Amino acid sequence: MDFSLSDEQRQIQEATQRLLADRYGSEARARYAATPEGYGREMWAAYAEQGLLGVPFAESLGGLGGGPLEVMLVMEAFGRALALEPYLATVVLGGGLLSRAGNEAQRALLARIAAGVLTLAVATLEPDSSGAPCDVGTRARRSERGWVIDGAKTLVAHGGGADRLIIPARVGGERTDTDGIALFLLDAQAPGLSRHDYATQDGLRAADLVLNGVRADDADVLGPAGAGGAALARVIDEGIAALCAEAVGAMSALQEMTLEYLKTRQQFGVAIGQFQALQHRAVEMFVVLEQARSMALYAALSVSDDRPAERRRALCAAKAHIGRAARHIGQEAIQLHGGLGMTLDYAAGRYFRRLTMIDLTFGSQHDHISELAKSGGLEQGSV
Amino acid sequence: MDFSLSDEQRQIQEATQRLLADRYGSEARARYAATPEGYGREMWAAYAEQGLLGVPFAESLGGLGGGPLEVMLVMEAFGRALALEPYLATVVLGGGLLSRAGNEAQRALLARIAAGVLTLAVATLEPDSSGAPCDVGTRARRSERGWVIDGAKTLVAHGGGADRLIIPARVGGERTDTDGIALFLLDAQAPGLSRHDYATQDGLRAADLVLNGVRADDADVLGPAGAGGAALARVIDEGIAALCAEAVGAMSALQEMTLEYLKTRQQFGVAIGQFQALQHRAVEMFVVLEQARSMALYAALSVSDDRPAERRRALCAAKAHIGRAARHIGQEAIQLHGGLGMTLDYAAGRYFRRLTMIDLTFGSQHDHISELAKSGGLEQGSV
Amino acid sequence: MQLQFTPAELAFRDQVREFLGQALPAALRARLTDGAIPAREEIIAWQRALNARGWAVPHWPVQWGGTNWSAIEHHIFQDELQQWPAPATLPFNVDMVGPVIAAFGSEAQKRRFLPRAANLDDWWCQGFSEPGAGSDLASLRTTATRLGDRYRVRGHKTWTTLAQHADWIFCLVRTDPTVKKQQGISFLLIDMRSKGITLRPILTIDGSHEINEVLFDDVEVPAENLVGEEGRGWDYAKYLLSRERTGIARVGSSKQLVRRIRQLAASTRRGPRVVLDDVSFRERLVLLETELKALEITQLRVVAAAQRSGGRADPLASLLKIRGSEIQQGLSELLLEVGGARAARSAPEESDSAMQWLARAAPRYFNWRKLSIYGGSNEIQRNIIAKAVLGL
Amino acid sequence: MQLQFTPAELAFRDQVREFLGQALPAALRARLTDGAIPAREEIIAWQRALNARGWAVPHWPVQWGGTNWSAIEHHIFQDELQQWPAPATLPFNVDMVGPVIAAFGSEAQKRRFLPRAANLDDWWCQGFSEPGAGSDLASLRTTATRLGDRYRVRGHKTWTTLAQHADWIFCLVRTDPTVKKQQGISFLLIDMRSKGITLRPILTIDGSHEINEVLFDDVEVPAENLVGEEGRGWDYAKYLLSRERTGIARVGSSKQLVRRIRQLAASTRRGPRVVLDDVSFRERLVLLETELKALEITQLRVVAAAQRSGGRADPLASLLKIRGSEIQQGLSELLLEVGGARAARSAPEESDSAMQWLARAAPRYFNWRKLSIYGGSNEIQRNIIAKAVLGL
Repeated sequence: MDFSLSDEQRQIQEATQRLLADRYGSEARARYAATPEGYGREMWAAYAEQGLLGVPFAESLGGLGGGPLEVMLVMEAFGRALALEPYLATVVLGGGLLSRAGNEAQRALLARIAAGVLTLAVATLEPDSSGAPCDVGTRARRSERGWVIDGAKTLVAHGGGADRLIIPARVGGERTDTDGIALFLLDAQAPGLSRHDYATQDGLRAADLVLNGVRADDADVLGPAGAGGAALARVIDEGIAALCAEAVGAMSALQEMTLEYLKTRQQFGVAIGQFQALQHRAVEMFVVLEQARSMALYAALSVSDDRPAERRRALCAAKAHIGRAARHIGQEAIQLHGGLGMTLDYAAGRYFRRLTMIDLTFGSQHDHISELAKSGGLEQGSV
Repeated sequence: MDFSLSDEQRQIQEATQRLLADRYGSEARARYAATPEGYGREMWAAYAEQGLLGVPFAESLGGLGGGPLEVMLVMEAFGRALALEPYLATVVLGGGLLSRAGNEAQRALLARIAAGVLTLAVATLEPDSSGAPCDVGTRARRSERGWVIDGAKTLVAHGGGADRLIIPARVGGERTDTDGIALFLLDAQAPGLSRHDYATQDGLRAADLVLNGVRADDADVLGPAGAGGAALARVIDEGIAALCAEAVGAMSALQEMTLEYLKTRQQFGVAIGQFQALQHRAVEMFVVLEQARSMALYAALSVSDDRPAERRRALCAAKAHIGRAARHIGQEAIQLHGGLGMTLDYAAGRYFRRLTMIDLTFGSQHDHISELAKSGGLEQGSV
Repeated sequence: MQLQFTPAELAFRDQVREFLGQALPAALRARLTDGAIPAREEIIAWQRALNARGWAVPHWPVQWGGTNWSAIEHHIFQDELQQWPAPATLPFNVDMVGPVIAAFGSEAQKRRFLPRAANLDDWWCQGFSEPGAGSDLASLRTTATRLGDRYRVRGHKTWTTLAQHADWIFCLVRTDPTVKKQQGISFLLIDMRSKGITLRPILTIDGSHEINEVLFDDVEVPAENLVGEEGRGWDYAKYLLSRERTGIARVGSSKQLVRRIRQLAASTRRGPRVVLDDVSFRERLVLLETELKALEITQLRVVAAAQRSGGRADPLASLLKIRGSEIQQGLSELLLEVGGARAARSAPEESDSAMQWLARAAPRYFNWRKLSIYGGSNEIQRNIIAKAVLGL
Repeated sequence: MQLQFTPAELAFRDQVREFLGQALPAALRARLTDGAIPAREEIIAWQRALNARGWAVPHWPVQWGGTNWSAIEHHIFQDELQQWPAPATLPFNVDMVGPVIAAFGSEAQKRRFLPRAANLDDWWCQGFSEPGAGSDLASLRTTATRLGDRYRVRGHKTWTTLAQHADWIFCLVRTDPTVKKQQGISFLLIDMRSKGITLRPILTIDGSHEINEVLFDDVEVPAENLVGEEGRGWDYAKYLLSRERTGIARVGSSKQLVRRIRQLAASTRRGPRVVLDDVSFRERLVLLETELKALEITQLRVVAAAQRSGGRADPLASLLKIRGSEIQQGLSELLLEVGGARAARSAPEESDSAMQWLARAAPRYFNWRKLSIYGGSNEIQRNIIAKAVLGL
């Protein structure tokens, strides 16, 4: 057991932190957010240059050969900076599906992701779906020349600007079955595919998709048609681990900002951090943060578990815990900042909004507690 | 709408408070607790003398003609003093069943209760029952000369010392049906009835009962056999309202004791009540107490509602709320007292233990939240 | 002791409901139900409708439009408006400056300002908070220097709610810099069109424009706009703040929101089920309901005590503020949970009005964090209870 | 970075388990599982069994019985003992007085006391707290006056855990009344059979006898029983308190209790169903489990950091104490809930051992309130973090 970083891990962490510290001030961020794609194109190029876009890909495919821990380090730094770029969508989810389910030709695309010339988005949610990874209602049926896809997707992160889209569609089985899901890799300009792009409540970009008789070839399917559910579930778990790390980065920044405010803001003639009631609340924020940090580690270290049920239980526990922590730290940060915390121009609110949305993504704290309770909890051995 | 007490209500309140203040110091209480019946016989006589044992009974039957509000005033004073006497068992539950379900001859017993010469206990719980009022598994079957009762009851408050016992038994219907319950008024010495008496975790007395072919006449049944469920459910709701009031009394005493401790206990050279973190926790205790006081009022004012479903929803809400408040105030009182709060000789622990047991009686906070959630909540109107 | 309303009180309640049904546009009611913020014109129209009915300023002196209602009637009126829901009357006019002018203003001020305030011909805003003096009003630094028949005002107010709509602002200003803290503060009425006033919007974290900074750069104010005596502004402010608490628990609003959440949760699909099928969601909702029911009774106790005491400020008002804000915030979280991941979708252009609640769920959750901050933060309320009630 | 144990660590864990299976009586294990408190003889027998295996005092210097384990091995050992569950080794001997004597005692003291402490030939107790000086040790008033080769001790210690079993007590005493606060305090070893010592039991709210008052009425103590230097007792106490935190989170115990609660909830009927069928109960249990899992990782982080830093005190230890006690208290509430109304039944005479857990559920809940009070209350721990970690 060892919690220290390897030299290579430290390099990835420092490269990401340095890039973001240098080039992600709040003005720069506002400029990136205002672009049509909603993020910094030049940042994306810089990540590519540093090798960050290939962190989890095999070295033979142009990547760094890293795993969930390396992704954790990148995402934590992203969370600290509230970075807008589609790392989760393109590298973690899109790249993850190409890696796990793609054939050789499809996996060759990873090099283009790593080079920063291809962005992906994965459509994990539908207007009426439960949020369970394999709750897919979009249907693909066989036609003489391949497949025809009909359905709708919603809140596809960066779905408006991505070059290609990965669309899970059902080719068999009942609505929530793991079996019967095909993963289609489609060009964003495919006929019959319409996209409605918008900013989400945290200022990131997402899109609603409508697929109306979209045609696809067999070559557009990742892996055997109908066998995509397991990869999808696994990659969503990897997405959860990445989100947990992002949340920890954002919570760290917010906690530090709040502590600084307590030390500098004067009221009734003293720094408000002198008031013991506020001190104890600052301590609770710190305890919650450190516990969340542990849980993000647990998520990163558990997501490699090849046993789907064990892996899922660990990720449920982590996501539930992090969502709760994010809620607590977000609310307390705003409260302890008083009026200032309520203002749009001050950074605390941006962290608060992003943390709120992280809680709601891939299942909220309540969804995951409910799922974990149904699956019997973490401690299952007999006495 | 009016929250002020009538003159008669004030008299009842003052009479109870005065009696208890004069004669219920902690030494006296310890002496009462150590008697075989576990309470103060002379206190019981004094209550009778003051008319308190007839508070809710009709004046024509030797009572004061009061209602749930008057019972609330008595029980709140009992809670403050941690009084041990079987007021709930004899007057509220036993007397309540005689009043609501008894025939004229049976109701005549109320005068004996009011005079302090008859004590009752009502067996509301069975070893495997769910805690729902009508979950009754004890069976009574017809014999040539009346009824034969077989079954077991547990945690019958004051069941060991009571002169007579009221035993709900099933004469028809399924296990949790309201219909099919007969209420038997039995002599505590009835052949075939065995009692095992013990102190409960809060120092009060209860008993387990085993009924092994106990014989009863038709004249021993309160009301028509099989029709006792509604009265039982109603009287348990009245018991809940009474317990809510007792809890408020106990919480008031505990909150005052804690506040006093904060003002007098010195640490690091000042009274610990000067520490803002403790101040804010004392404020939360106060807020919880005042909210609980409101809820006990709500319980007392709702228990007269003749619509069973509405009444039950209100009582569920009240019991859940009070149980939660009792847990909070109990725990905080011990914590804020530090080591002293952990000692058996100090009164705080006695209040804490009694409050814990009140939460568990007639359904815990969780049981009632669950029941209220199933029944659709309090606010059910359309927008 | 009885909790039921009397027949007369019930009849009054029905009167209020009847009026609401007639006077408030159904479309506005539906939008408010979904969390929309009423427009300036809608607030004005509604207050004028109330004023025409004689109900805009019920707790003012009868001479100036008051109704002489009992405390219970005031409570019923507030509760019905909140439950409907209807827009609130403008608190700056109705609960703040009006009562202060009525109590401490000159006859000329009363005649000039009160009828216009009641009819919302003048929109008032409140100039108390300053940068660096949020909950610590006594340390304020805006100065008003007397120059003959005028004051010259310099300073910087902030968190000024809806100042962008305002015609007038009532301010606490320091008229005597030589005495310290609460002394030397006066209560001044300032025309927002005066030369030297600059308004800067402050957007809140939900992106809405509710609050502002107001800068005073040598603004000249006629001395006749001083309320009461110089140096007694702090007393008037305390009087105002002690009256501001009426209805602050917003129990009626929360009751309405509980019903709305239950309705939405019963119709919002989450895969094969609806949100309300989730046991844990239902239990969290009823847990808040029991707290709300307790708060409703607590509020009635305060109202009844006020009835008996003739309206003196009750330290329990701080309790109402604390629990009221916590309950509202808790409900805004439950509403967000009904929306779930889909609440991330911002949709200002959304034409489907049936989904407005969803587009408003996250902004409302964000915005309502203010409820425990503004108007004396919950920490300040706890300090007040610790001192005034518990004697710590 | 990796969270998995190495093969060597796993082999060590299996060794510990094998030993537990052989050395600890199954009946005692079952009773501990149900919350029973082990008897004096059982604690002694168990510590001697561990000592015979060389595992009674693993973190002492090797010369005095230490094992030279890695921090991870220490952690595995503690965790396995707690999960089994086995009785803890006596903390006063193993974690407190032993390390202090080993670090600061004379060679004669080491030879005289350490082997007997390791083998529990001497049972030690701790004389720090005094009436009026609970968490505020610096204000203590027990005095030790030097008279030639002896000290005369007068004073009053309290909250002295298990002093009724003790042969010796280690005390903080004031040897120099002229200097103030932390200075002038010394660390003294006192034979409990000395003339002038009176023991008074203090029963705790669950009715059990764990703590005591110890009164010193001119007790004569040989000067050779002074540890280290006069006036440096405060430093030794801090050294001791910083080491006391090992395993304080009691993660292993809580994991065992989670499993036990799940098992009991699955078999305890509540009408037609079992307790575990209740969704809300299950969710509250897994919520605590996720907090416990986080705490386990946090503890491992602290352990790993200690491994690297060579065992310096970590301010995160206060975090472990806070969350560890909260989780244990939360679990004791869930266990009480499994019992429900039937947990009110006190049954010391209960012969049915299968129901011992039920009879112990309420007393355990009552007793465990101490976890956030003793050993530096959680409020004190928060003060420590505020100061030492956050710099407030």
